[in-house]
Amino acid sequence: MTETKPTGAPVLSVERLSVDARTPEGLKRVLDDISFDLYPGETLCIAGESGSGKSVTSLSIMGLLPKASLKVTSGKIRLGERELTTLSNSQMRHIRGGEIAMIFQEPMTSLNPVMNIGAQLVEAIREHQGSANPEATALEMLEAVQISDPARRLKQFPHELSGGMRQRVMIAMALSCRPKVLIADEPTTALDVTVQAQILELMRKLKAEFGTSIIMITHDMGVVAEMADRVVIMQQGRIVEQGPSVEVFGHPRELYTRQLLAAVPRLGALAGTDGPPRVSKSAIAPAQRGTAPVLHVTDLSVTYGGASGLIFKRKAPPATVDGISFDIMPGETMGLVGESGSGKSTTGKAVLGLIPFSGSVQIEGRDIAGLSQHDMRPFRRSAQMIFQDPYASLDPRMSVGKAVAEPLVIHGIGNASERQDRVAELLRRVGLTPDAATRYPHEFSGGQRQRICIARALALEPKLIVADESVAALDVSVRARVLDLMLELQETMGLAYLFISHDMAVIERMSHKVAVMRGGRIVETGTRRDIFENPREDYTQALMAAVPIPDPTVYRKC
Amino acid sequence: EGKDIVVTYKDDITTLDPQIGYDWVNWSMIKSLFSRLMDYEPGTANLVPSLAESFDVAPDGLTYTFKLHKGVKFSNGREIVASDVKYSIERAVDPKTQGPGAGFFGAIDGFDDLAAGKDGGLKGIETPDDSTVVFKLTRPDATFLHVLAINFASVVPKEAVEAAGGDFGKKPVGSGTFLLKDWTIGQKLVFERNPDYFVKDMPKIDSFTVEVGQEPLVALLRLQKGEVDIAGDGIPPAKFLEIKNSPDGAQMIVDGEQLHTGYVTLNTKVKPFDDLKVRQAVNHAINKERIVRILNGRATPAKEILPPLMPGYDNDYAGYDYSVEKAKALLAEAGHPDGFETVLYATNTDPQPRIAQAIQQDLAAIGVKAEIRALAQGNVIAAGGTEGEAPMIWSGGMAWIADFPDPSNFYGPILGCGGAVQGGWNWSWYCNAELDERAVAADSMSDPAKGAERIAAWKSIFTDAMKDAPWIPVTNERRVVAKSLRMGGENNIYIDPTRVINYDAIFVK
Amino acid sequence: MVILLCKRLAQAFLILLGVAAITFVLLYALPADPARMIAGRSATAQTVASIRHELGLDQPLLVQFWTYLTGLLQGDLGRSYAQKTEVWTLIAARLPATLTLMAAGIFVEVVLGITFGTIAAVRRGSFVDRLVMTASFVGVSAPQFVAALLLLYVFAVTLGWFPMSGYGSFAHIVLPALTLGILGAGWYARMVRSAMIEVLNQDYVRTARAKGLSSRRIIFRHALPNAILPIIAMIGIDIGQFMGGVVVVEAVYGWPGIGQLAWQAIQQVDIPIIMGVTLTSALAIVAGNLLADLIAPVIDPRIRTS
Amino acid sequence: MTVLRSLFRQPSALFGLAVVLVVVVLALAAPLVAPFNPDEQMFDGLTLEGAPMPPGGQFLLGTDTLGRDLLSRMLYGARTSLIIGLVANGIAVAIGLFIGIVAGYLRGFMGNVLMRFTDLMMAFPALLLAIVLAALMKPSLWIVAMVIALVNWVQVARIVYTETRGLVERDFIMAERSLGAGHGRILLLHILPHLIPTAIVWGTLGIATTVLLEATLSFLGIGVQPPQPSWGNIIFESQSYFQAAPWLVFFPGMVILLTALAFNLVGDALRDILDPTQRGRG
Ligand SMILES: Nc1ncnc2c1ncn2[C@@H]1O[C@H](COP(=O)(O)OP(=O)(O)OP(=O)(O)O)[C@@H](O)[C@H]1O
Ligand SMILES: Nc1ncnc2c1ncn2[C@@H]1O[C@H](COP(=O)(O)OP(=O)(O)OP(=O)(O)O)[C@@H](O)[C@H]1O
Ligand SMILES: [Mg+2]
Ligand SMILES: [Mg+2]
Repeated sequence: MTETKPTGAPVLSVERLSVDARTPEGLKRVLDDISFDLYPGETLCIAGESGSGKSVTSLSIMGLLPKASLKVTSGKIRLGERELTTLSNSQMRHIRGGEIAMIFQEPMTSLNPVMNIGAQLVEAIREHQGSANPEATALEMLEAVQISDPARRLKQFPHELSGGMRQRVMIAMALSCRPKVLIADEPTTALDVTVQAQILELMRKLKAEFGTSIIMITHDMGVVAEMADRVVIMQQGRIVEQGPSVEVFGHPRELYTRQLLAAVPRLGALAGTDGPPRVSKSAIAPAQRGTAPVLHVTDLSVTYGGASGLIFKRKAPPATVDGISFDIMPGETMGLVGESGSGKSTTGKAVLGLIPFSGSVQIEGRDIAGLSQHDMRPFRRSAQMIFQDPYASLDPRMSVGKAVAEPLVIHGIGNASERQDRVAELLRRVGLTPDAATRYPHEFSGGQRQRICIARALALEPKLIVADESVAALDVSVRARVLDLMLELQETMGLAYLFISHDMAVIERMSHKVAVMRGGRIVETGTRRDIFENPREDYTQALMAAVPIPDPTVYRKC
Repeated sequence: EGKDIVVTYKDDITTLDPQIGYDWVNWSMIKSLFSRLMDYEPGTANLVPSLAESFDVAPDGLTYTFKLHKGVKFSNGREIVASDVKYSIERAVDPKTQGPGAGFFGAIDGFDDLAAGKDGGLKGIETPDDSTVVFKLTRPDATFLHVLAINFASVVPKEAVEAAGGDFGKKPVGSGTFLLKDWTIGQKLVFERNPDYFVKDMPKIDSFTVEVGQEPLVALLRLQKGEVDIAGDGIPPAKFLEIKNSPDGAQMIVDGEQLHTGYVTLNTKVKPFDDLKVRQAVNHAINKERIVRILNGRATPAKEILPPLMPGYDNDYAGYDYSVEKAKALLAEAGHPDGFETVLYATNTDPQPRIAQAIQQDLAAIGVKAEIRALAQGNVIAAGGTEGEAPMIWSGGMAWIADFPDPSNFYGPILGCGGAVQGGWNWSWYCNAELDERAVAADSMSDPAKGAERIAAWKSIFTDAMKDAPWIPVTNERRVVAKSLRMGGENNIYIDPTRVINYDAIFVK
Repeated sequence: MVILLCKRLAQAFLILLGVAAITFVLLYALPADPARMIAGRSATAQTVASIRHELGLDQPLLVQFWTYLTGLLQGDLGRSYAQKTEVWTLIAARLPATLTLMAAGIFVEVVLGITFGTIAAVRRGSFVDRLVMTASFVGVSAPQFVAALLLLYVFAVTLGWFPMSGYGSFAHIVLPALTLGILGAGWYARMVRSAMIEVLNQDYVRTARAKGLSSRRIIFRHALPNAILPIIAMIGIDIGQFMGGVVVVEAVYGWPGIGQLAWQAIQQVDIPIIMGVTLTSALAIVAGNLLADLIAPVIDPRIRTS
Repeated sequence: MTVLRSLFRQPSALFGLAVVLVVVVLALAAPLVAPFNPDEQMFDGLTLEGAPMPPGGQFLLGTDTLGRDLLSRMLYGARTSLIIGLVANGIAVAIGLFIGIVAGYLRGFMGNVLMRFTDLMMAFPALLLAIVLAALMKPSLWIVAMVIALVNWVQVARIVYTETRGLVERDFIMAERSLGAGHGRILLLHILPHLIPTAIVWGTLGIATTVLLEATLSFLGIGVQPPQPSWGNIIFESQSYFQAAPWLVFFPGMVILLTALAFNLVGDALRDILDPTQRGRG
């Protein structure tokens, strides 16, 4: 405990800030009287459940609230001596980017796809510094964020970079004008653990180097523990608790904070057991699981863009998934883990015949290779998928009730009223109220959408579900609820899962077996115990080492 | 100075090849670019020798002998000789030229062979020496001197035609009053006076520029601003009253009669127009006065086939008067008391569809329901030439404007049996063998002394044809040209009966 | 890239061949007889037959088409029936004017469309937005002839700023281009508006704001380039409209374009010219589409790799 | 029902709906409301010099160059023009949607063939098709409607094609496939609804352009033949009179504009109402 108390005047202070949202039902308060200070050189983490107002807070500070729907009703935001809420747009312009910079929740979409990296960096530098040679400054900044081959990156476009690189560019851009304050809204959610660790490390280094104060928003308590000097916990638009991170983690005062911390899966927590923890009272005996594999994959390969032209043969690109084999037994969960881009989602789609593949895939003993959309239909009843992005996999123009009833209609199960009952039952099952059926996907929170997708996948009572990053985007409390639901369903219905995630803690909690993927191949496979207690491959070990631990004291020891 | 004028037209000039050009726009330009053995006094229909110094017609009317002026030169510097005349007329007849004028020379001996594509030229044209041309005809042709005055008989130099390699129409070489100085395709043509023209003091202007692709409305605006001297397409109906009633109107508008008849053909091979009574009935049904009004008074009601200016026009002929009662009575007699349904074709350029609608309304008054089909010109012509296809055609926009001022020109192809064939121009499909015989007889009266007798013969041919009512003559349209205030000269040189605008005679005040 | 280009060129060639074949058959189906039209009113059946033979029209359709095609492959479009001149000479003489007008017209369309579409998108729902959207309807509902004459009256006759008619200088092109541009800008404005509304909601625009950039720079440097792709496709479509349908504007302004040539040829059933113009405009359209496909990756780098 | 109610809540949509209704009712009731026979060339409908009569007096909107009552012609013309603007244009948008969607969805060989066919149609001169048809067929309103549909679908198809390709890449389509939905179901229920905004833009701007296009085609002889009125041919017949008799162009021009605009207002409102993601937004 070498922590120093914050000294001097705060760089940024938020005082009794309230924000209202305009909704069809009238004004709704989304930020209610919040106050906090940010001191020089400190990292302040804001944590809290989804929809608690974290992003709205940061947007208010930046003066970037969407005018049409959100409005600051009272309160002050002070940067040094200046009051920000009353500044005109053009005065605010000089603050934005220059004195307060921001990294957004979505690194993938926050860079302009049609401008090269160099131009986007130079633009920011020129705007605020008028430096004699902005190109040189841009290069220096890329070097500072330790991107490989920085000179080449200047000429590249965002889509040519991996997610981690893009996030580094965002950070370089935000820091290029040496802002007093950096706001980072969930900077690592979309990244896999190894990249996340690197980014966090980088931010820590840069904070020291540039003397920047950081506000970091995250739902990952591990990240909070690793980064924060002080923590602000939010719930439903209010601040429920704030204080130095060691205190908050060590002696949480509020019930909500304690729930948050309890919900965090900890790596190694299940050491010594074979399967996931039991969550339901009524369970099927293991004998009922059966002996024939529900999914049998041999030598599966997928190559994107391999279709050749009519006249000119193109050289086939390297395979994305390269000759992998595995089995899943009924009632069993296989965890598939690996870095971003290693081919996990591709594998998931291929085993359900959603993309062309070579090799053999058998569902309940029958081969699905080369079947047409029509011939695949019987298999759809026994194998379903929950997609990586629940929002994207729901038709935005279809009500949730219709979406959940969709598989029933397609397979001609029941009549209209029977289907309605079934949908209500399914929604109840995943913890939603039946009135959800008449609403549309965008009216739900991330966790609720995920549950809708699960309900839809369950409608046909399949034997196998491919769950692709089903919980990555959820905050810890919702995540825990969803995981429990999935375990319960497995126990009561004998479901088998192919569970895809880059989060080692989640894999540990859910799996019977684990396969580690890298570059399209399975580099290591075994029972959960084998993998977590005796990882053979360096890569597996590295994955596990990179998982942040939700205890501020643990990190500081090493 | 100040003697350069600007003329505008909507349509592009297709060609200036005298053996090919056959529309009213290039007609007058070709006239001025080339010379012919015969020509007309400006503004009139009086024939005079032109390239020919003198000529002589044999008493049997089968041999014509011409003496050429000496020393007349093509614009390429070569003197014109008799063989050029022979070459030019053979060129007009030769199917390889693909010209529309061959038919006019049908009386010359050897025509049939050449028209069928056989080599050897026209044996009926002889050139005993460089300044003498002798034509031998197979039958007397009273119009032969007119034929030698039409554009197709223009004299062209063989070497220039061959050098142009098919593009003679774009690079014309002649011996007329003007030379083509410059042609920017799709934009303008510049004509310059021919300094070596063999007649003194012709023409009266130094040059004229023809600008093409000009919307008539805009051309008129430009004329009012002084940018244009002659708006060749005349005054569109939409502007006519405004100009006419303006202070300068009287000086700007040249309005005069031309050799034109607008008519409706009644297809005598299509029911019920095969019945004379029906044809007479519809002749009584048309209110020509009202159509004249729709044309803002720029026409006169027509009584017969020939236009009033044409020799042979019968002033005493009353025609079919406008009488709904008579029309209805005739229809009833013909067994159509309640009228019938039919189709009226017309071209699709203003004001033709409007006139067709006026005719349609008049027909409706006697119970005849005519459906109008307003089509592009080519399609109407095709329908007219297809047997049994078009019951009625309003000729406006394609109407018969005489090639030369002789009544015979209004008969052969459009009313004679010869034209009543597939693809022909006799859209009434009217074939009266007796009239055909009389027409041949009249055209054989080539002795100038018998001129009056011949005209009388034609006069009766046309009034007799009207008894069979193959047409409804509707209007005789007057030509209207708009000219700027600085243009001088009599009206008749702007609406010359044989050339439309006589570029040789117009002048700047 | 080269492979793609070759493939597209081969396809373009096939499309042109298809256009040639269909047009040829259609013209053949026309009841009007070119030989008759050429031979004139006074011609005998004999003369007509000879001329038909001269033109090769007495041969079977397939033979005629084959003759035409072999000529075409040697760059020979044949000779006009009415004018007797090489079709290519006639088209070549008018091509520069047509292309100039097309470029200028599209330029005005695009500039107006982008400007007003952007303004409407940025001020979505405001009075300005409604005004722009209404104006776009005025543009598309206005009869060309009247619009062209109105502009001519105001700017050439009354104010005398531009010449009334002709071709050659910059001043000549202003009014025709403006007419076409104003009439066509409505489509662009609406397309730009909807594309911009979508783009302005994107995360990278928010990033640009967070950098403290001026609104002008945000709109022109960040939003527009992303919204412009559908506009490029639209220009490809427009080339077709311009090659085929500016007869009216050409006539009003005395512009020596291909439209007038085509119009006159249609009236005269001058088949070689109709064929020539059709193929030229088809070529322009195909080239336009190809160009649009080639420009797209320059603007959007994502398309380059896929 | 809720759709109607939402529609009534928007003033601009209400205005649009009212205009559409008025136009349709007037078109249907033309024989009852028209003061004159639209085809009758009245003797007192022209001045002595043969000029049309200006609005006012006996002829509320004036007369045309043949002395016919303009108001009566516009009322009857509404029938023709509505059929063209709605049916022909509607069919064009429908064909465009169909071909665009199928080509965009199928990709591969069939999609490529369809798209190249569209390119071919785009490169093919519509005017020529019209002229040949005019020469070969008996002209009628339905033929001109057919030609317009045949010509106008091409642009729609191109735009829809591009959009569909984007949509097919979206995850919910793959999700739908994973549920076992057939091609028809995906196309109709999950792709088509997303193209409604495009369809509305093209459908409503297209009303004005097709109504004018009808006049051009009639002029070439394939459409309605005189004296049957349509808004387009009223303008077309007398556009050169726009100075001498401006009412002949102004009134029909205004109804075309107003009708297209009205449909657009209704269309825009419908689009927002039908799109659940737009609920509650400004
Ligand atoms: N544009 C908007 N219009 C109306 N309500 C909004 C808008 N943006 C956010 N809200 C509401 O404000 C509340 C706070 O949202 P905010 O985005 O700050 O949540 P968050 O804490 O960042 O959650 P997450 O962890 O999911 O990012 C939510 O209830 C949300 O529904
Ligand atoms: N439709 C596609 N076309 C071409 N390449 C693709 C496509 N989808 C994925 N890829 C590429 O295939 C590789 C594997 O992608 P995949 O989505 O399977 O990764 P993942 O392991 O699921 O990663 P993440 O953890 O980011 O979800 C990546 O390099 C990706 O860029
Ligand atoms: Mg957030
Ligand atoms: Mg994935």
